[in-house]
Amino acid sequence: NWGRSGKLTLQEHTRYGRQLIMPEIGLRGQLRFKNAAALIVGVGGLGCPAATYLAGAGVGTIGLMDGDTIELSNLHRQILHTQKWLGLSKVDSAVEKLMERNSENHYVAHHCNLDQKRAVETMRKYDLILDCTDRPSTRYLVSDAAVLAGKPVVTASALRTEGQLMVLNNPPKSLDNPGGFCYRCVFPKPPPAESVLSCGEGGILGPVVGVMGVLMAMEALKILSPLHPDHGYQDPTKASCDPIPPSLLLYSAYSNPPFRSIKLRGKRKGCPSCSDTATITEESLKSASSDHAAFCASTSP
Amino acid sequence: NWGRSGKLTLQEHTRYGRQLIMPEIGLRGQLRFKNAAALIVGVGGLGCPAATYLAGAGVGTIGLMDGDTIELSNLHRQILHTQKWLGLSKVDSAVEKLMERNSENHYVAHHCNLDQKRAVETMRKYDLILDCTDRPSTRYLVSDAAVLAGKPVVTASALRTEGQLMVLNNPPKSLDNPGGFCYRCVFPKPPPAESVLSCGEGGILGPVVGVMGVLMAMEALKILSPLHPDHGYQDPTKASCDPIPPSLLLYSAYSNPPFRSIKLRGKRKGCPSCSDTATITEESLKSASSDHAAFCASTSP
Amino acid sequence: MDTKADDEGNLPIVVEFTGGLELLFSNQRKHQIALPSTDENGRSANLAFLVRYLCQSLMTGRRKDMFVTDGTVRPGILVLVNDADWELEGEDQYELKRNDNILFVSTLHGG
Amino acid sequence: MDTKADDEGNLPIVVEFTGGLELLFSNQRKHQIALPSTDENGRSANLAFLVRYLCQSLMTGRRKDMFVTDGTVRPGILVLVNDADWELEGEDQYELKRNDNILFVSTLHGG
Ligand SMILES: [Zn+2]
Ligand SMILES: [Zn+2]
Repeated sequence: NWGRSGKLTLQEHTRYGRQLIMPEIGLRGQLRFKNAAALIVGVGGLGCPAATYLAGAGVGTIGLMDGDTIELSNLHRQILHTQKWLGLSKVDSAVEKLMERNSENHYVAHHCNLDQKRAVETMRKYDLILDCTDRPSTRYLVSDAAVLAGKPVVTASALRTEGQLMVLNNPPKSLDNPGGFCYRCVFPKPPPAESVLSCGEGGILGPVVGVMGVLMAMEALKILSPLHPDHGYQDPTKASCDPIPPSLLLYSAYSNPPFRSIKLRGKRKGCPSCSDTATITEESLKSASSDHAAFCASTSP
Repeated sequence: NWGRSGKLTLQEHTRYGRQLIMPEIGLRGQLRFKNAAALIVGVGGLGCPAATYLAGAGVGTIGLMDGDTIELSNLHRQILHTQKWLGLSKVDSAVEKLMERNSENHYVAHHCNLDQKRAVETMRKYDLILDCTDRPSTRYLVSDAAVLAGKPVVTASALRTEGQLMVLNNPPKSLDNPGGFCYRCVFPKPPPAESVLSCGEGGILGPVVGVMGVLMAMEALKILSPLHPDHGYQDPTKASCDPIPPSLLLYSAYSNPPFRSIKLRGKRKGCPSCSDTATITEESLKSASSDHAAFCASTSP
Repeated sequence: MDTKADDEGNLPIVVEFTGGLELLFSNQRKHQIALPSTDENGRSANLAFLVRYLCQSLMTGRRKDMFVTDGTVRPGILVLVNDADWELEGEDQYELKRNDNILFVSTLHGG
Repeated sequence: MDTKADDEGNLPIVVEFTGGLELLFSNQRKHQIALPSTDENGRSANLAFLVRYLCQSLMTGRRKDMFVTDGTVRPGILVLVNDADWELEGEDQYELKRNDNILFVSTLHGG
């Protein structure tokens, strides 16, 4: 969508040299990054570090979507934003900082929150969605729209001392492929509104959400440049390279061990979003019909 | 050493609001951060994210030590450095960026690499050392000097798709306390030089070293503001709050599960650095006598 | 481990709460408990019984509705049996075994 | 799991390499192997024997010195038995059991 390139400049060879020499990436992987477009929904505590490392790696097109402005209480964890940008747009702040770091990439500013009317259409222009939002309604909307647009999603969240990360719709659902599980497969019903704490209410430690954001960037890079033995690269995890089981990564900063990988059930039969009997369509999403409306009606922060 | 403060300004209350409301931090923890001094040795792929999140959290004094200048191949992972700073000092670049983000903290520039003649003396001014260096000789020097200065160390490293993290000398060795294990307890003999790959040779993915750097910041915050049930805070991990066993955290970006916590033996009897029969002294470190010289002689990058 | 409880026919298990659920249980993440090995009707203790038992005997918070609604764990909570989704293990009919680790994870939404 | 090997009295174990050591072993991190249950002298297979066996039967790289020096794993490599340092388990005298997981970690130095 955004133009393709078949080679790297000398500058790029130098800049990405430390990745280029790795068998996991190589020239093939770097070109995939260069020609890839990732949409970061939410430029806060997760989106800032995720965008920083995707931009560093040379992901050629990075969309940044957020309707918020920067507050002083954001700065401890939203690492692209600085004091002189207080009160101004998070997206504009992020684009400026990312340009300073890597002007080789294109940055696309979306000065809004994810809107159910335009979500699918917007996602179609990207290869991958990073869900860096901060409310349950938007998480269902990101997942539903990404399934309809046929894009994988890296989703994470954090509160207080804990974080969670999943990869959804990977591979994406298509005519040939039933696709990976979606957010609704894991959480078919939304939590009662009164059980949901925001970062403002529960608090959040900067490095906790930071770790999750950087891990999102890593998962995104793995999806954008998957390991392919048939591309002349021998998979280092060959012995365990059966399809990765559906899993949820938990981080708990004060627990020992701090990380835990949880085995999920995966795709849910009759899932209204991703099954072959799905009831959520691009039309129903736009018109906010059915029970979907209950969680997606409010997508403003 | 750097001045102490017993309260927060209104600005600080707002800025750190999301941490202040957490029982793990609270006003007590925030004041500890404000009055703490952390030394970051190496302002590269680990030091940049570690410094970013420590500055965000309000660690009042942050020392930054590095003798290097910025190269284009650093930018994909060294997130404080930008294009216009190419060829200039990493420490100066970092101080400018951290000031933009949080001018409440003091930043102390050390335009040099860690020197065995001044290491102990320098570390005495700080409460905590973050070992963000990139060569074995310096890792032994950081650990040896920190044991002598009586400071805990958060040490991490990364190469290609993997990272490792440990907390050393925690609690610090003192007259009253034998202290935690040190780097030499885990690796009594240095690896043969030809077995050591640098990031330049082996390659490194940005988010891999980034995750390790952010995790270092988290461990640093835990050390600077430990959980204390007797300070009116009930430890959420009470049931498992026996002293945390000596451990090494492994991250492997392409493995499943990606994180593994390894149980280490801990303190080694007769360790030349941290045991009661230690042979490494401030004097021997300065004069580079004994076998120590072999790994610490070269501390320039 | 409570060996006395074992003699009485109780099951020693570990129950963990994360994602804020620990606030309902003495603000403590990890609990070693001795679960009666049979439920109110003399059947082997299963996860449904464990959830009832936790509400009656371990919960200290008042907001029971943050943990259960309509007789089972509320939407937005994952139940893991030895680190696997309980839906892989028979959901609330799963019969508990000695030393099982049961983890309740409330999904987080911050970012 | 190789059940045939079991019948022959071999021990099925998992051996993993990280930190660059995988480059010496077909660039593969995780290996399911069937280790002869006794060593050259008829004694139960221990870690010292495993290290010799790996050098002879599994290593594909030429730089044996990157893995062993002076008859044992080189300095800078941690050996973990079921995720615990082998020094907690008797070092190279530890006798292997079925389904043990042995992890060789080469320390990293980049940053
Ligand atoms: Zn689904
Ligand atoms: Zn020691």
